[in-house]
Amino acid sequence: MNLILVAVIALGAIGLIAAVVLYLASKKFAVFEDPRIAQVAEVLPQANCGGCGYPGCSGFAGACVKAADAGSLEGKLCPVGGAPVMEKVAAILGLEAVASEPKLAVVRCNGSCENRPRIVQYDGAISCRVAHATSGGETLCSFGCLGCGDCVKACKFDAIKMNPETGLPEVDAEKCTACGACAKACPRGIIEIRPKGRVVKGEARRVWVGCVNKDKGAIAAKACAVSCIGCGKCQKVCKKEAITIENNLAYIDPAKCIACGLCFNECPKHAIHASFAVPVPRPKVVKPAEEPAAPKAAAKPVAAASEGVSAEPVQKSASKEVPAAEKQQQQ
Amino acid sequence: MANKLIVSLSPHVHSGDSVQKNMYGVIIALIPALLVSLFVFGLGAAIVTITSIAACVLFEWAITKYILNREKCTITDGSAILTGLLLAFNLPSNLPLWIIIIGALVAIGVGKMTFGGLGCNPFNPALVGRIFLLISFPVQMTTWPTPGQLTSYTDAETMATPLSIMSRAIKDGNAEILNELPDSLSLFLGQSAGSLGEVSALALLLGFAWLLYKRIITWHIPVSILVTVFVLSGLMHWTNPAFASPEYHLLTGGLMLGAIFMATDYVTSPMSHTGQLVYGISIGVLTVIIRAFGAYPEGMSFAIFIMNAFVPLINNYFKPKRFGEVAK
Amino acid sequence: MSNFKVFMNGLVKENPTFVLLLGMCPTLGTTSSAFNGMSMGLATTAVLVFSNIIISLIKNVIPDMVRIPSFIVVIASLVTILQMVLQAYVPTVYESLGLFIPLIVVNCIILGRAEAFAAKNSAVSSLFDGLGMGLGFTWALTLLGATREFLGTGKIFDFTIFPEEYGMLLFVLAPGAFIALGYLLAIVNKIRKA
Amino acid sequence: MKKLKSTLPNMAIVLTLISVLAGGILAYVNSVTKGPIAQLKEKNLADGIKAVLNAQDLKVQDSKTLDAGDVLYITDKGTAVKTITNGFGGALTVLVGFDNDGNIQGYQVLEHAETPGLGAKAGDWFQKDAKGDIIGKNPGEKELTVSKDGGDVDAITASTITSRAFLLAINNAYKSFKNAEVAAPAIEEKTVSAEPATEETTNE
Amino acid sequence: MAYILIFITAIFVNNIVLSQFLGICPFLGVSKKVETAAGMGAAVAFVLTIATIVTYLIQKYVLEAFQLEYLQTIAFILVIASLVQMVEIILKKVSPALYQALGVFLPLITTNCCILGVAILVANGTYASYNVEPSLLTGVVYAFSTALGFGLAMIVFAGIREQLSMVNIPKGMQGMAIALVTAGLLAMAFMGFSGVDGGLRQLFGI
Amino acid sequence: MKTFRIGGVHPAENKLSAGKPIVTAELPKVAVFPLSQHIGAPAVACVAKGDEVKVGTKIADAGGFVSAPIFSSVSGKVAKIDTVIDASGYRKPAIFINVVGDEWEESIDRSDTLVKECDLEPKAIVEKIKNAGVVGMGGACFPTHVKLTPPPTAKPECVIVNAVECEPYLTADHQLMLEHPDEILVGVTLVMKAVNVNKGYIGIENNKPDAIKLMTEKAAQYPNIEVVPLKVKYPQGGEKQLIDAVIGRQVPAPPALPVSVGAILQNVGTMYAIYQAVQKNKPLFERVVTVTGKSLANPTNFMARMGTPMSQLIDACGGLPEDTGKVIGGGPMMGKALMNTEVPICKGSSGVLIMNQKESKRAEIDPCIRCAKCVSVCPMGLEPYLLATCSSLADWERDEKEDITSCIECGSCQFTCPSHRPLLDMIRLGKSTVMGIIRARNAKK
Ligand SMILES: Cc1cc2nc3c(=O)[nH]c(=O)nc-3n(C[C@H](O)[C@H](O)[C@H](O)COP(=O)(O)O)c2cc1C
Ligand SMILES: Cc1cc2nc3c(=O)[nH]c(=O)nc-3n(C[C@H](O)[C@H](O)[C@H](O)COP(=O)(O)O)c2cc1C
Ligand SMILES: Cc1cc2nc3c(=O)[nH]c(=O)nc-3n(C[C@H](O)[C@H](O)[C@H](O)COP(=O)(O)O)c2cc1C
Ligand SMILES: Cc1cc2nc3c(=O)[nH]c(=O)nc-3n(C[C@H](O)[C@H](O)[C@H](O)CO)c2cc1C
Ligand code: SF4
Ligand code: SF4
Ligand code: SF4
Ligand code: SF4
Ligand code: FES
Repeated sequence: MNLILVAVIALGAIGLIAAVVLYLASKKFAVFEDPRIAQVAEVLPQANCGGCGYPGCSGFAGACVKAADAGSLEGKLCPVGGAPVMEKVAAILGLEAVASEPKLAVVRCNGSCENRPRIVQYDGAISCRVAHATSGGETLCSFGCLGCGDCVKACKFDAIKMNPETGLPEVDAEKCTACGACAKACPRGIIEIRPKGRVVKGEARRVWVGCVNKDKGAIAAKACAVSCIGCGKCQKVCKKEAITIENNLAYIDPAKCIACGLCFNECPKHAIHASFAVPVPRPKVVKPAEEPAAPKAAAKPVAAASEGVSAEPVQKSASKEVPAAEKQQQQ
Repeated sequence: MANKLIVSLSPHVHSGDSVQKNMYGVIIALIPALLVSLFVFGLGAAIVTITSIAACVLFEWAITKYILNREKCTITDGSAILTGLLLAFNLPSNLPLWIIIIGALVAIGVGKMTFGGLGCNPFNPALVGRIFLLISFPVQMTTWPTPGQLTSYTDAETMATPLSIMSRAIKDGNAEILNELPDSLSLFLGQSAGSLGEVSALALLLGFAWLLYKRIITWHIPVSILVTVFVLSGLMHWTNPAFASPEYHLLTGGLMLGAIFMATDYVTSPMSHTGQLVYGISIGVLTVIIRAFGAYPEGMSFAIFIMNAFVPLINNYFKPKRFGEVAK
Repeated sequence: MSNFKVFMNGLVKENPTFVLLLGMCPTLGTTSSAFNGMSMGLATTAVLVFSNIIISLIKNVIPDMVRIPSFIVVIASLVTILQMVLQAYVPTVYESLGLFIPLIVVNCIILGRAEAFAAKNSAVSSLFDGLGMGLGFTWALTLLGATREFLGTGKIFDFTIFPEEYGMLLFVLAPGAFIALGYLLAIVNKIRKA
Repeated sequence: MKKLKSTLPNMAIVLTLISVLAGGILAYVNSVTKGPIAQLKEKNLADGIKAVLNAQDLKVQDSKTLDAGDVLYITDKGTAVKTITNGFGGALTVLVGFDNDGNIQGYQVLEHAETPGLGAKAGDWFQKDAKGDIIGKNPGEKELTVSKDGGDVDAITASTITSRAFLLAINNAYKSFKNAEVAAPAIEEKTVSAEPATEETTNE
Repeated sequence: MAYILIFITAIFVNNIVLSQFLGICPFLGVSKKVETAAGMGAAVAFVLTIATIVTYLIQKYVLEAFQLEYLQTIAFILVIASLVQMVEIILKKVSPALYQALGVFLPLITTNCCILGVAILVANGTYASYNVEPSLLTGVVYAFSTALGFGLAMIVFAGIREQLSMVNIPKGMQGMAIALVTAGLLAMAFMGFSGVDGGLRQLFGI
Repeated sequence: MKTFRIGGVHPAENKLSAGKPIVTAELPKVAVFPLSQHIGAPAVACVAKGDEVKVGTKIADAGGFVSAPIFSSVSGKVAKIDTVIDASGYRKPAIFINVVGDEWEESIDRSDTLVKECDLEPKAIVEKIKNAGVVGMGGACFPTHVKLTPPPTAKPECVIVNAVECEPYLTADHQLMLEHPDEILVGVTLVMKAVNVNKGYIGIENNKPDAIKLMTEKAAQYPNIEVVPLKVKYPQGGEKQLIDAVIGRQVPAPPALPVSVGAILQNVGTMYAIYQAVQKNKPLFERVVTVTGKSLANPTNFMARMGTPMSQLIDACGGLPEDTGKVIGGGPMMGKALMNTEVPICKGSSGVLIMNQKESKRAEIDPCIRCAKCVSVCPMGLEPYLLATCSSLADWERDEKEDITSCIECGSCQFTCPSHRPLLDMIRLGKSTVMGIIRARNAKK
């Protein structure tokens, strides 16, 4: 029994001392960290992608807490987790989440191998940024996609893939989180993060100009069969004044666009893309088109749109070109 | 225009050097040593070399194709052949086939392909194989056939290597034992027991000359190793005659082989000349320490292997001299 | 979550060794044979189960500031008891595990589970969590031990599969532990993904 | 029940209480297991001595610790010596039994840090009828050395260092045995058997 | 000389991480960058040395004095846990610069087995070679050298990992798998030192 | 033999057009003048569609201090101001002039007589150079008057003439020295006077013995000018390398300027242009261009008017061969492959190199084998393999730490790499990104 007593006393003493020391320590030197930061961080997806504009998820958590103290979570969005996560964050912080429209990345170039003849051959490091610094690209369009796939490499979610046939990237609407990494990676600013659009019959409807060429109409037209030539027809037909033309290039403001599809049918160069089957058949195509605007699946807007113009004269020699990204893996 | 113009940034010309040229250059440099070892160990040497090379190349091919699923096959670049050859050079000529094959699998599989193949491995693949075998099969890896048995393989008579004699002399503190050593001329020309590649210093030096001439390697690593070992073992011999004299240290064991062919492996050695000197000197010091005090009679493999681990740090702290830093 | 799910969670989805990569020292240090690995796993399981139960029972009487020290005391007591019991009744296990028995105290799994699970859940589900995690740890250690024993000596649980001369000694030594675990991890990852 | 607040008294009380409880429980378990633990050690040693002296029942008459650290267990069937040397990986502790003439009766490797598969073979290698058989030899007649060093004991394959260390241990044990024999008349009789004995028999 | 021997043995021959398997979690966890690895190494060296002294004293003057050896584990871990906190506090006050450098690592140290492991080894005297007498001083030398060995292994390993982060490791091996294989090869390299302690012992005549 | 101390390579020289006299190129039908022909702000057009111009009429004003005016090289009518694909591969604004006759501004002295004396003040000399639109002809096209206006704290000690022409194939500078040694030397004296130093060096590589001989003889007639023969090693023509080779001083890392070690460096062509501008009132509108290539029938050195399309010069050499792979503006080490042959000759066009398909194709890329060859040839003491890897991993911080901004883009590393890695491609990317980051940081401060 004696031994037990000693043990009890000794350990009790150690425990007591530890408790007192820790108490004093924690009181005197405690660094205050808002516990809410940890709570918020816990509900974040921890992808640490930086899509929110903060260094990693914990940085975002800190920013959210600060913003909540200031009264609102306006402008704070975790692109990966989206609205559900923001609701949770808001709940933790005792606020309403700011409803923010779901977005995704769209590729604003349709200069596929068919549409845009390759006039030279690029033979440098497989990197769009390098190719961009080297020349106007393999075609006469010095604004369009270079095809080396920097955007594909930048995507953490496997949402963007190179289509070997068109040589253009395609976004998988299911996977894309609208983090914007691809848009940042593209040296030519071809990728835009746009609202997914109004949902009609379970289909998100959006319309955009699939071209970024700012050259004068004639030059642009020479470079690419489906370039925007800044003719202004779409602008005229738009009832919502959603379309502006600047530097020979049309732009559809997603905030104003109602996805009616009028401009889509009007564009003589088929530079306008839509994520859905536009009801009115296309009025004038160079040759009578075998197919009306092909049914356009939301996931593959680019490929779908290119079908609509296959009647355009294209240089056959160029169509078999292997896109640069496929040529060789860099490492 | 018939052809499309090609666009790219400069430079538009190339020296014509290639990975293959370097690798096959080293293989050529190893031929004298291979001939000597065929001459000394006969059939055994041939079997070990062929098995090792074939197994290395085969494993590299199989792993690239079936495990990494890469399209491009890298076995033609010569590095697997070289690894196989150098692995063989580090083995005794009476090693059973299955051990050689395990060694090749470890060298290529663990040492190289696990890290992504050529250029990615932090450790010298041939040494990964050799040390794995040394630790795993110490019995087989430390019995050495007596030279001159041209037709025997695993049944060869064995004898002590000069290094084990030297090691025993140190452990017993008895300089007399050193009298058992062959004279340095026969060590130089190649008439002692040991692994395939280490029997003739002369053949290896010929290879060194070729490598320097072809500018495949620079002098920094080999010379700094050899000089360090010479100086250090000289000092030790001077303080205690039970340590063999420096020329023995230079001529025995894998020292030459290691210094010229294995420490210089591009992938696993430092990039700057100062870094290479630091690396070489450290290898020299470690070699002597392990030879003198360690349990393993041969310190060279371990010394290189240990320093391989330090290469990233050396690369971080010994940068090439930047232009302008020596400025006035 | 049902208790079964809690149990399976530790066994597979959040396996402490292959997924969480916790408690690496005993994982590497005691797996020179399948038997040793299993012993260590079971010893840890025992501590984990009891510590989880006790902590979930007393969680409410512990002020936050001394939460960790209290948990540690509980765990350390359990470990010490285990140590004494093993020494008295299964001395061979006690000897082969050596220093790693007292080190169970600092095994991150135990404190980690106490913090992450037991301190928030009922005693019953804590028991299942402890059991799941513990057995998850056990099978991983046994697998690693068996692999090393097999490659190193040609035996599994001392049952000879190929003659010992053909064993690769390296696998029973320190480097073999790292290498074997490295490749097992790669394989397990591959299987989990598939 | 609500969580207790982190106040000083709360913290101190809870932590002390837990510690006290833990201390109590541990002390109790200790008191329960102490007996079996000591018994086990005792039995191991006894079994060891019996094994190395190759005798089923014997009486330990005396045990003493020499300056070199060796421990002698003098029995009616001979003397068992526990000695330590430096092996390949660290200390190598050997218990070796001599009959009264100094012939080796048997040995046991008690503790070692040799490489599994190599040096670790020492436990069997030198036993009777094994390759490196030393049983029956008398280090007094000829010091035991490995054949590599000119002796007549075959070293463990690829483990000369362990073998040397082991033989050195045997030779040292023999020396201790001889020295003690000269100095020591048997004093007190103690019985070692399978029963638990008093505490101070072992001093590890 | 004995101290030198302990020093060299603890760093190279019986490296705590690579051959004793203690402190693996931080070794694998905090070794992505050389800088953090060095910070962790320094923090461990600091805490390990102090913890060894304190636990040694407790062992000798409390536990052994009252025959409470069986309370070793629990007493030590309590002491270490509070000690780490104390160190943190003191450091913050005394040397904010050092705190900045080491502070982040301190909480990680509590659950690092090499602290408790070394404390137990030193208290039990099972660390020194058989004819070097364990004492407080040798214990401290041992603890400090062990920590240096830990730091060395960490830094070298971090160097390699930094380099590996620049090459493309096959998909299946990425992450911890390649780190473990690399650690294995590093351990293999350090096996080259085996026996060096014996050789030195002979040289110093210990 | 003197040379620079760190790194360097020796590519095959291939000076096919060496010793071929300078041929005056025919006038083009339409001359095209891109508005950005130099480093710095683009020039601003000062003519409009329909304006009549003569040879030597200013058609664009300097767009700032670091900029230069542009002069018409032809007489005729401004056709349009539009865009043209220039050497950068992008469409840039340019002035198009339809050529009519060959009528020169009267102020230009068209005689061949050598004018040695000049009694202008240093400031006036610089002013004249500035107004003549002279920019560096060595490739970088840095406005010369800026170089000749060193910061007040700097102390120039010598003028070094870059007559190295270390690029393979190119012979323009070489031939210029053989044909106009006196003009060049007078140019040197003018620059020495402008920056107030009394030492001039002319660095010439050993593979041009005739030029060394001629220039040494001629230099004897001018005070304090010395010809320095140099060992052949690329990139000796690099500014920092040449200074190191000639006076043994190393210019510290950027942003330090050559003048920080007392040197003012100018290309021979620039010296010739300076002579023309100051002594002959002739603005910069023509230059020597080497058109060369192994597959070309007749490699030639031309004296060509700016704005001439390259295709015209190539036709004069026998036409573009069938299997042409690359048309390079400049030399093979530093030049840029062009998108088409219609690119006009500009102030910086020292050569046009035609390579066939086989020569043009880069070999397949292998993994870096860490052979350190790139490290040992880098004349700046950098670690190209590391810079390139960090660039491809977008680790710009590390790139900056490893001094990527010191890279002179000489291409020695990529030339040497046995794995054919696109080192310089990636380094350029890293360098420009890092420069951008640094600029943004400085702007913030
Ligand atoms: C075998 C050999 C040994 C040499 N030893 C030295 C030496 O110890 N010190 C030295 O400065 N140069 C030595 N050299 C001269 C080198 O060729 C040359 O100076 C050196 O490589 C320049 O390299 P660096 O750029 O690293 O300075 C040696 C050359 C050879 C072939
Ligand atoms: C991994 C490894 C462990 C070893 N362990 C031991 C050992 O425990 N005991 C020993 O005597 N030798 C051991 N050795 C062998 C020695 O390093 C040395 O080769 C041997 O003692 C001398 O060779 P020999 O016995 O064939 O003469 C080991 C070797 C290796 C590779
Ligand atoms: C790698 C490299 C090589 C160069 N080679 C030459 C050359 O051969 N000849 C030359 O005149 N300028 C060469 N230059 C340009 C010079 O560095 C420098 O810009 C020029 O000589 C300055 O004179 P400038 O302003 O009159 O052109 C080279 C530059 C670099 C970066
Ligand atoms: C000079 C030189 C030395 C080499 N030495 C070795 C060597 O010791 N071991 C080896 O496996 N490969 C060697 N190689 C081949 C190659 O570099 C090696 O397989 C790579 O480490 C594989 O990534 C060498 C190559 C060269 C050019
Ligand atoms: S496609 Fe672009 S925006 Fe969408 S997830 Fe990938 S990187 Fe982010
Ligand atoms: S869209 Fe993608 S592939 Fe096209 S240029 Fe931009 S980054 Fe490159
Ligand atoms: S291009 Fe840059 S990095 Fe490459 S060798 Fe030249 S200076 Fe060095
Ligand atoms: S020259 Fe090429 S292969 Fe060699 S180190 Fe440089 S990048 Fe790597
Ligand atoms: S188990 Fe040892 S440090 Fe984590």
